[in-house]
This record gives sequence, C-alpha cells and structure tokens, in this order.
Amino acid sequence: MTHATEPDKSRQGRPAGGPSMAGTVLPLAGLALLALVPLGAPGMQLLVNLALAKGLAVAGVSVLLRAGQVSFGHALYFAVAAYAGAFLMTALPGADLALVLLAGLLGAVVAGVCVGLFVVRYRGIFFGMLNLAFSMIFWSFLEKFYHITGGADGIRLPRPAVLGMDLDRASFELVLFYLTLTLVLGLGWATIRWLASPAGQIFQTLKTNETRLEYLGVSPRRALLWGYLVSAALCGIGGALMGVTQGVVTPEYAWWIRSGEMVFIAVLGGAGSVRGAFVGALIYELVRTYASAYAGDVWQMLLGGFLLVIILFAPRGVIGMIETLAHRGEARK
Amino acid sequence: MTPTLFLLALFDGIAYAALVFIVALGLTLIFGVMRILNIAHGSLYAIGAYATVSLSGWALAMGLAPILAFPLMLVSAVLVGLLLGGPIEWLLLRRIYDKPEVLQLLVTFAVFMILEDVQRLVWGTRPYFEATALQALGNVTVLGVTYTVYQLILLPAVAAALLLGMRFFLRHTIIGKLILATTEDREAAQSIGIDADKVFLFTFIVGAALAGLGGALASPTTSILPGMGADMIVLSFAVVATAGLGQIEGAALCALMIGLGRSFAVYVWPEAATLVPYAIMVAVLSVRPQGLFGSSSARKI
Amino acid sequence: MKTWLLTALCAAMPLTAAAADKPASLKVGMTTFLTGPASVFGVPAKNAAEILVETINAQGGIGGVPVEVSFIDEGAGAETLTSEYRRLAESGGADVMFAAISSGNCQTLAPLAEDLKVINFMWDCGTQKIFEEHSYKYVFRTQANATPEMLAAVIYLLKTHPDFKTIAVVNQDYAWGRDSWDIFRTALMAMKPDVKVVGEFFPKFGSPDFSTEISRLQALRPDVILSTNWGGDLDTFVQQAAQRGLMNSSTFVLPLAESSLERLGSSLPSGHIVGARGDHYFRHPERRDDDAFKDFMARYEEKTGEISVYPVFHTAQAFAALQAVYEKAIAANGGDWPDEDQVLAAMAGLEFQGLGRPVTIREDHQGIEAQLMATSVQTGDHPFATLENIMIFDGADITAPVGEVSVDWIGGLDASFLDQVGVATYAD
Amino acid sequence: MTAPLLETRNLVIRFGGVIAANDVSLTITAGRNLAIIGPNGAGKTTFLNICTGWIKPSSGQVLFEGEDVTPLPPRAIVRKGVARAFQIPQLFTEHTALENLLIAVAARDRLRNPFMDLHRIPERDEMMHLLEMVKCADAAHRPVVELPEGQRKLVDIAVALALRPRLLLMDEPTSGVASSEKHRIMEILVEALAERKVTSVFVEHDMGIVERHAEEVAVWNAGNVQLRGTPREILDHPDVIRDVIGEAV
Repeated sequence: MTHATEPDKSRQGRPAGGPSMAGTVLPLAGLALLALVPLGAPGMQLLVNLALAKGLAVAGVSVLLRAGQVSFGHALYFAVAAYAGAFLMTALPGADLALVLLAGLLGAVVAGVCVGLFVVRYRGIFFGMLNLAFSMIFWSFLEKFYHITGGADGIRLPRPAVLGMDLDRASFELVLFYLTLTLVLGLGWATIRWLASPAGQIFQTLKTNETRLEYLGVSPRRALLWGYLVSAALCGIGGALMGVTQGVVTPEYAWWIRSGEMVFIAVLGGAGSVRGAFVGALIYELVRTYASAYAGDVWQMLLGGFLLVIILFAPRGVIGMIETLAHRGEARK
Repeated sequence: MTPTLFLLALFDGIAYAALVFIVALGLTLIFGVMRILNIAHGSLYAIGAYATVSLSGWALAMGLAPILAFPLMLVSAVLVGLLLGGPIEWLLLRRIYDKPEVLQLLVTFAVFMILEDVQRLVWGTRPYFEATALQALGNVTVLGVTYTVYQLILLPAVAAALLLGMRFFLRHTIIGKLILATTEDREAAQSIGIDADKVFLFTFIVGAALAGLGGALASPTTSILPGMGADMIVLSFAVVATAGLGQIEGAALCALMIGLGRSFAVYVWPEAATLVPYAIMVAVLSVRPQGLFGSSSARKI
Repeated sequence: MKTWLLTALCAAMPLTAAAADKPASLKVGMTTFLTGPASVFGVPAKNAAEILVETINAQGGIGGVPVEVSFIDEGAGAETLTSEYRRLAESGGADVMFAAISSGNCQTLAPLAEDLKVINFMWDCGTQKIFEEHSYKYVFRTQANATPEMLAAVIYLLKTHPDFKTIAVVNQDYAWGRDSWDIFRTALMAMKPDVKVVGEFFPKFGSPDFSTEISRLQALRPDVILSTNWGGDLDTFVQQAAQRGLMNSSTFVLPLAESSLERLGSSLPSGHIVGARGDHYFRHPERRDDDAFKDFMARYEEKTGEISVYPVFHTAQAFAALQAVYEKAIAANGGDWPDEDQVLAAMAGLEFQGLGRPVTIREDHQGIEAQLMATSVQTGDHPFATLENIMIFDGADITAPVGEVSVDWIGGLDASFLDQVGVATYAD
Repeated sequence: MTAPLLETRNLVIRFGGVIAANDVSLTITAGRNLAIIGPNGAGKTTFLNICTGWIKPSSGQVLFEGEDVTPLPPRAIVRKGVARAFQIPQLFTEHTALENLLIAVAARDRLRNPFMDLHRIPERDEMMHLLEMVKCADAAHRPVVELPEGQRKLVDIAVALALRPRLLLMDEPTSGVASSEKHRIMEILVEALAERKVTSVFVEHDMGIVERHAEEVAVWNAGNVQLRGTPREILDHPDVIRDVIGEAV
C-alpha cells in the first residue's frame, strides 16, 4: 500500500496554522449545531450519538490511513472496549460511566500493544489481512465461547452511574450525548494536533519512505506502533461509547464487515482526515437509518453507490469537497 | 481420536477445502495480476449459487433430468463472469488503477454492498434449498458413515481439475503466459507490448467466473441465504494472504490446511472451529511474512 | 463545572402527560424476522398479524378503536433492532410492543421496554430466564416458556421410547439453544438417569451447512438426536440429515418441527417426535371443527398459500391477549379508554383464547399454555408429514411454580412425574 | 592515536555466486574527503550499504570510531553520527522540502511533545538556511514529489546534513544536476562540510568533480580497493585510465 491518500493540501504554505475556514471555523460550527440536537430534534439524539461514537473509531482508522496503512480488523478494538465495559458492569454493577470508558480504553490499548507488536512488522495487504485475522479470532471467541462471552446474543451493558448518581434513562442519555460531543471535540483536536506534531509527522512518513526514516535513526516499526496505539485507543473509546449507548454488546462489534465499514466511512469522509471521519460517520448513519425508512431495504446499495461517486470523482472525500469550497470562498474574500 | 474419527475429519476437511479453494482460486488470480483484493468476490460467489438454484429450479419445473444441473452450474458461472465480472472491471476498476490501493479495495467493497442488496431484491430474503444435483449422484458409505458422492468425490475432483487446469493454462498457453508476465511485473509487461487492459479484463472475468462456479458448486450442499457471501469470502482472504499473493499452488495448499484444520477442530474442540483458519493464517505469516509461497521484494535504494 | 452541567440538563427534561381520552388508533409495534434464515418463521407471523388486525378492525376494532400494526425486522441484528424498537416506542409510534422471536432479542428488549415504560408482550421467545432472573412491570409473555415445552418433549419421548440408551443434541448456539438443552438434559437425567449423552453440538445461529456435525453423528450412532432448531436452520439440518440417511439410524426429537412440516415435505419420514411449542396444529384435534378456527385457517391459506404454523398461533394469542386486556380494562374503567396503568392492572390473571386452548397470565407475568407433542407420519393425503399419536399436556402441571428456578425444580422431579401430568391423547 | 572514523576489516560480501567485496579493509580518517571511483556495478553502492548496516556482510567487520557496528541496524549506526545521501533520493515525497528537514531534526532530537506543531520547532530558520545553502530555498514549501531530480538530490543531501553527522556518505551527489551547476554545488557542499567539520565519502563517476573536490581517491574494482592516493596520483595511474577512465571517456 504505497500512497493511500492525496497530500493534504490544506497544510501547504501555511505553517503558522491560522484559523482557516475549513480547518477550525466550520468544524466548530458543526459541533455547535450538533449540540443543539437534543433540544431541537430529540428524535435524532440517539442517531447522532451513535454516529459520533462510530466517528471516533473511524478517526482511529483514518490516523492509520495517514501512514498509508489500511487495517481491516480495527473492529477488534471497538469490540474489546465494548466487552471490557460490559464485563466491568457485570462484575461491579454500580460502576461509574467514567470507569466503564476507562476500562474500555485500557482494554483497547492493551489489545493494541499485544496485536500491534506483531502486525507492525507487516505492510500493505498483509497488514490489512493480519488485522482482519486477529479481529476474526476475537469474533470467533465472542461468538462461540458462550459460557464466558454470552455467545451470539452478547451481553447486556446496564446503565452505569454518572458521578455516583443513578440517572433515569432520559437524563442519562442526555449526559452521554454531551459527553460524546466533548470527547469528539477533545480527542479530535488532540489527534489533529498530534498528527501535526513531530511524532505525528514522523508516523506519517511511513507512507512515503521508510528507508529514509530508518536513516534518520528512527525504527519504522516503533513509529508505526505509536500511531497504531493512537488508532486503537480511538477505536476503543468509540466502542465503549457505542456499547454504553446501545446497552448491549454483541459479537457483531468485531465482525469484519464493521472493520470494512470503518474504512468505508473514513474514505467517504476524506481518507486520513480526522474531521472527515465524523462527517462520514454522520452521513453513513443518516443514510442507513432514513434510507431504509423511505427507500426500502436498499441503504447498502445507496451507500455503495455514494462511495463509488466519491472515489471516482472526489477522492479527497466529503471533507475534501468542503475544503475546496471553503478555499474558493476564502480566495474570493 | 479414534482412527475412524480421524478419517472422518479428513474427509470432511477435504470436502470443505475443495470448496474454499475453488472460491480462493479466483480471488488469488485477480490479486496476482491486478494487486486488488476483490471484496465483491463474496457477492459473485453468492450470486453464482442463487443463479444455479434459479436455473436448475426452472429446468426441473420444465421436467428436465436432474443431471442437467451440472452444465447449468457452468452456465451460471460464465454468466456471473461475463455479466458481472466484465462490467465491474471495465466500467469501474479500469478507471482507478492509478489511484491508491485503499481506494481500489474500497471500490470492490462498495460493489460488494451494492450486489448484496441486488441479491436481496432479485431473490428475496428467504433461504433456497436445491439439492437435486447432489441427490442425483447418490451416497457412498465409508467406515459406517454415509457421505454424498457429490461432497466426498465430485468437489475434490473439480478442485484438483481446476488446480491442474489453471497451472497448465498459465504455464503453457499464450494468454496464460501474458497473465503470468503481468503478475510478475506490470510495467515490464506493458513495456514489451502486452496490452495490460485486455489481460486485466480477461483475468477479472475468469476470476469472477470462478467465484460464480464456487457458488454454483456450493449451492446443493448448503441453504442459500443473504450473508453467505460475507462468511465465505473472509475465509478466502485468509487463504489468499496465507498462500502469498497470486500463488495458485499456494492457495490450494492453504485451502487444504484451513479445511483440515477447521474440520479436525470440530472433532477435537468444537468451540474453536471458526477460530482455526485465522489462527493458521497468523501462524504462517509469523514464520513467512510474505505468505507461504510469496517472495519478498527488496526495496531498491 | 460537572455539577452545573447536570442540574441544567435535568431541568430541561420534558414531562410526559398520561393520555386518557380515546386515541385515533391502538398502535402495535411487532418485531419479527423478515430477513435471514429465520424469515421462513417470521414472515408467516407477519401475515397472520395482518389478517388478525383486519378481522379485529372489521368488528369495529378494540373498544371502538382500530388497531394498527408496524413491523421491525429482527434479522437486521441486535443493534438496529434496539434503535428501531426505541424509535417506535419513544415517538408514540406504538402503544404496545410485541417483541420478540429470538430469545437473545427478548433478553435485550425486555429491560429496554421496562426503561421506556412501554407494555411489551413476549409473543414467541422461549427462554425461561427472563422472568426467573428479574421481575418486570411492563413485560408479559402471552405463551409458555422453555420449561413446559422441553418437559412435554421429555415426557412424550419417555412414554413412546421408554428404553433408549444414548442421546446427542444439535442446538443453535445462542440463548434458546443453550437454555432449552439445559432444561431438557436436567429433566431427562431426573426421570431417566441411566441415559448417556454422547454428543453436544452448537453450530452457529443461521448456519447454512451441518455436514461436519452429521458425519460426527453418523459415527456416534446415538439412539435419539434432539434439536431445538427452528426456521431455516431446522429445514437445512433435517434436509441434510435425510440426504445422508441419518433419519433412518436415529429417532429425532424436534420440539419445534411443527413450524417446518410443510417446507420439509418428504424429507421428514414417519416415526420422529414433533413438537409445536404449545398446543398449535393446523388440524388441532380439539379445535379443528370450531368455526372461527376453520375461518382463520382458510383465510391464512388463501393469503399465503401455506398452512398455519406455530408462530401464527403465537401471534393469534398475542392479539387475543391485547383484545382481552383492553376490553377488561375498559369495562373496569366504566367504558372509558384506559391509561397504561389501568391496562397493566387488567393484565393480572388475564385469560384469553387464541387458536388453541385458553391461556392464563400468572402473577409473575408468565403465560400458562398447554403443550402438544406427536409423532410424524407420511399419510399421503398431504405432500408433507402430518401428526399422529397426538398428546396434549396441561400447561399448569409442567410449568415451574412461581418464584422457582426451572432447572432446580426439574432437578427435583423423578420418573413418577410421568403419570402425574394431565394429558389428552388423540389418534391423529 | 584516536581510532579511524570508519574502518572495514576483511569485508566479504557474497550474493549467491557473485562476490561483491573480497576481503576489503579500508580506513577513513576524519577531515579528509574521500572519493570512491570504479566501473559500474563494481559494488560501490553495496559497500555503502554494508557500512551503514542496510545489508550484512558474509564475513568481516565494520567499525565506527573503533566500535564494531556490523550487527547494528542502520538507525543505530546513524545515531552514532553517520548520515547518508542516496543515489536514488530517499525523501518523504508528500511532505515539503522544508518539512523533510524539520522531520530529520525531530528524529535527531527525539522531539516527543505531541501538541507542538512541526513548523514551530526552534531549528526552523536554521533549516531554511540549509535549504538556501543548497540552492533549494524556492522549493521549501513545495511537496518534494513536484521537484526536479537535481533538486531532489540536493534536498536529500540537506536532510542528511540536518542530522549534524560526523561522517557523511554520498552516492553520486551531483548526478542529475545541470553540468554548469555541478562544480558550484560541490564547492558549496565541500565548504559547508568543512565548516561543520563533517568528513565525507562520496561515490563519483565525474572525474572533473573528483579532481577538483576530493582530497583522497580510492579505486574500487573487482570487489576490492585496488589503489588509493591523491586525485593527481590516481587519475594519471595507467590501470585507472584503462579500467575506469577508459570506460568513462
């Protein structure tokens, strides 16, 4: 997998990173709009919450795309975190929401280290397929070891307490919504800053020239491992949030189609773009929910067609289109 | 693990491996030449099965002999190759060969999602079961266990024939050599005048037809229902990656390893049966990073 | 900052008002399998629901209010199911929910219904754990659970094949498959301790291919093979077993096979034990001469071209319960439309009759339903197997008493229990 | 007596039947720029690969400042003070020329702060100066993939220099640069190397460059160093004229 994404033109010639339209203003406006959803369109709250949780996981996959590596098994960390949360809740019924998310994150990072140490030795199709293999191994474990994992029906993730308070469903989901939004803002910003930082830039050189990186005194494998753990953590938090929002975790979380879906959404939103991950996830969930309501059970066909159009005509994804429009707007100003 | 159980696991493993190989063969061929892991291969497999069930159902309704189901399988395989394989390569993949590999992969994933819905729209969601071809061949009893001749003898025979046929085709026919050349080094092949576009189109059609044939041959042994493509294709990924890219013989050996591994697991530790193929893949790749038969291409500096 | 955020959010919570006046329509949200292998099971239930709603509305609806039913596909997976269920229950799209077919989905949706404070009839799922591990205010089961169904199967097996030695099981790998086997095995060991279990297989739900399991079973040669598979999985398993002659060497106990009789056609030979999860049979010996029964059977066959199967009977029971509870609540409310709490109150001790014998709801919200077991026979007057040597067991005798855990209660039984159960026997 | 900057002892490199290096012992002392000349395919680049640990010798040792570095991977040898510019420029094609240099600094200093923008590291101006020095200032903000071959070679050398090495190994530094520019660039390079006290070893085909800019010349032929001396001695040596220059003229 040599060059996986187009060079990110928005970084060109603007070293100081001033508040450009597409870079900062639009995303913040978008998040502010989403913050109004529970008041303006409560029906959409659950959908947006799920989309943003999935967006975090897609951001993780997008980070790997920045290094030219495509993982077809990142649903592994999504599922590990969700199940870690579920096991914690069965072990400590009154556990707090923060603890559940932490357990999920910890589970994902530990799994990330164990699998990461192995897969960072591979590149391209082998990297993609080995990740797939590990996620399928975990899926089989979840699906078949009924007495441990609850098998195909999964495990319930009862509502955790929030700061010691046992909230009823409605207020809990409101708190969860705004927590997800805060995490999206915080982690999104942190990921973008990390990608622009020296360590993040070194990670991205894996896409173009590992030999030169080796000759700069850096181990490409260790550089990939750092990026791999960042992506596993993001997927973990996404998975834990999804598990808590859904209230049930199933082996479906680790199925390979979900990993493929994440890569699908990453490219739809804009391969390698953190902002694109959330935009892609929102579009994906909206089409999935409302297409099936109006256009019968063909939401998969619609999304497949939409992605084909994106790949053939706008390879920098939806965020790429927004940025071109924004730049054109700025140029005219 | 008494000797009889050992033999039973062996027979089941071979029957299953034959099917996995036939599907993985098409995938390996396409990947070898075009460096694309065709995720839509799973849908082509499923549509091959659906097409066979419809064709043989229609033929039986017309009162034709059940033995006719076999040629119909070839017909549906060819149909899948031409009607689906051709347009996918010609209309879609041809326009993205210069694009990054992740986008090529995702085009096939998008096609997979589209075709999954096409199956649902055309054939509905209810399961089909059409086993006349299988019943036509009758049973054989080995060590007290009755097997269908279809699964125990026909499938492995077809798989072996395809392996030898493909080897002969690739090594001893002109088109075969062109495909091998393009697999080896596309730029070099083009520089000596090989029309890569034609080779790609031909390879994709053959690959798609093999997927269709896999589905057609599988249709009597299983009930045909939505999602069967996704289950089978993820196994073929394991076979292709374990074997090494574009390695026909490798795919055969790995399909056998994975088939036997899975069926022995059912006898020894049933819970781990679905786990075994991927554990084998990880084990093989940890020892040989480019796959069993893959060759590592050192980077020129 | 955290505490400020919390108080502000709670204040913004909208208050729900109880609607007491007569609504435009009584909306029912029903989950069933419209896709995947189980669709052969879920689609008949959908067709039955549509016929029943037509019939009810033709008689002026329930208490003068027409009934509307909307469906959610359980085949879309647990995630989509929960989001759709929640969307329907929250957006006022449903006053009463019928969920679900799969035991796994019931375990997921029951707590959700309690959370959403929406009345939920578990119209088909069988796992007994739901009411034994938790108590619910809004969730009821309008049919029996795995305990009477498996006990009836064991009793019928012991009455018809008293001296078999070995048994193997091939159940689907999810809640139903696992729970039903636990109960069956416990009952069998309690009443016939000398039986030996020679093989336990749990292929995945929706598995298209059982060839490896069948090879193993042929090597093991058990006298009896139990399978609580249903829908597409049962069809595939029986057809593949028949192809390889397994049906000739072992007696099959298929407690849910009544729903597959027509689809199995000639694949199901005579002499195998068939159950129907309740007293459901399109030629029900006690009800086949009843006019309402005959009318429904005719209309169902006319609409679908198929005979009625037990999911259809369970759907009829759910709608009968719906009609009975609202009419009871309206009567108790002086003719006015009842609010949710009044309907809940009316559920206590409710008695209603679908297409089988009457069903009563116990105080632990579990339905008491008679169980029909029989033996398959290829008589030739139908292109598929029909039933003979039919036994209908009284539901109350074979359901675990309120508050007892089924597996413990069954563990305490012994061979003498066989004669303590009320049973009606019919030739065919 | 301090150990030589780089020393190879009895190096043997065998690929299947081909002997790329046959018992090569070569020492490079600090401060004297050495040019390696020899016919094409004689194994000069392979020699650089061995010295930097990219491939392992069949037998023999490579020592850097007296320390045996034979088993080490390139990254460990680089950390000891060696840098390399390549025959085929090895750059991060999707980053700009300036970013390539900034990344080199980040790697050298192990910059870990996850929230500091790469463009804001203190050495930014120094790197701009380095680009100006190799006449690539205009390309500072253009992705390397868009630069012509010659400029890419120079940026490649600048990246190596950014590591502040003590020994710089270059593989045909001015190939691809317009011949009118070659000498001027070499002068700038040699001056910059001297100013930074960096010893350089460069494989070279252009005898004009060797003559004017190399302080010492080694002749690599048939897998071994046959001759070594000042440019004048080597370029007039009959064997060299026959085997090396004869080919070159």
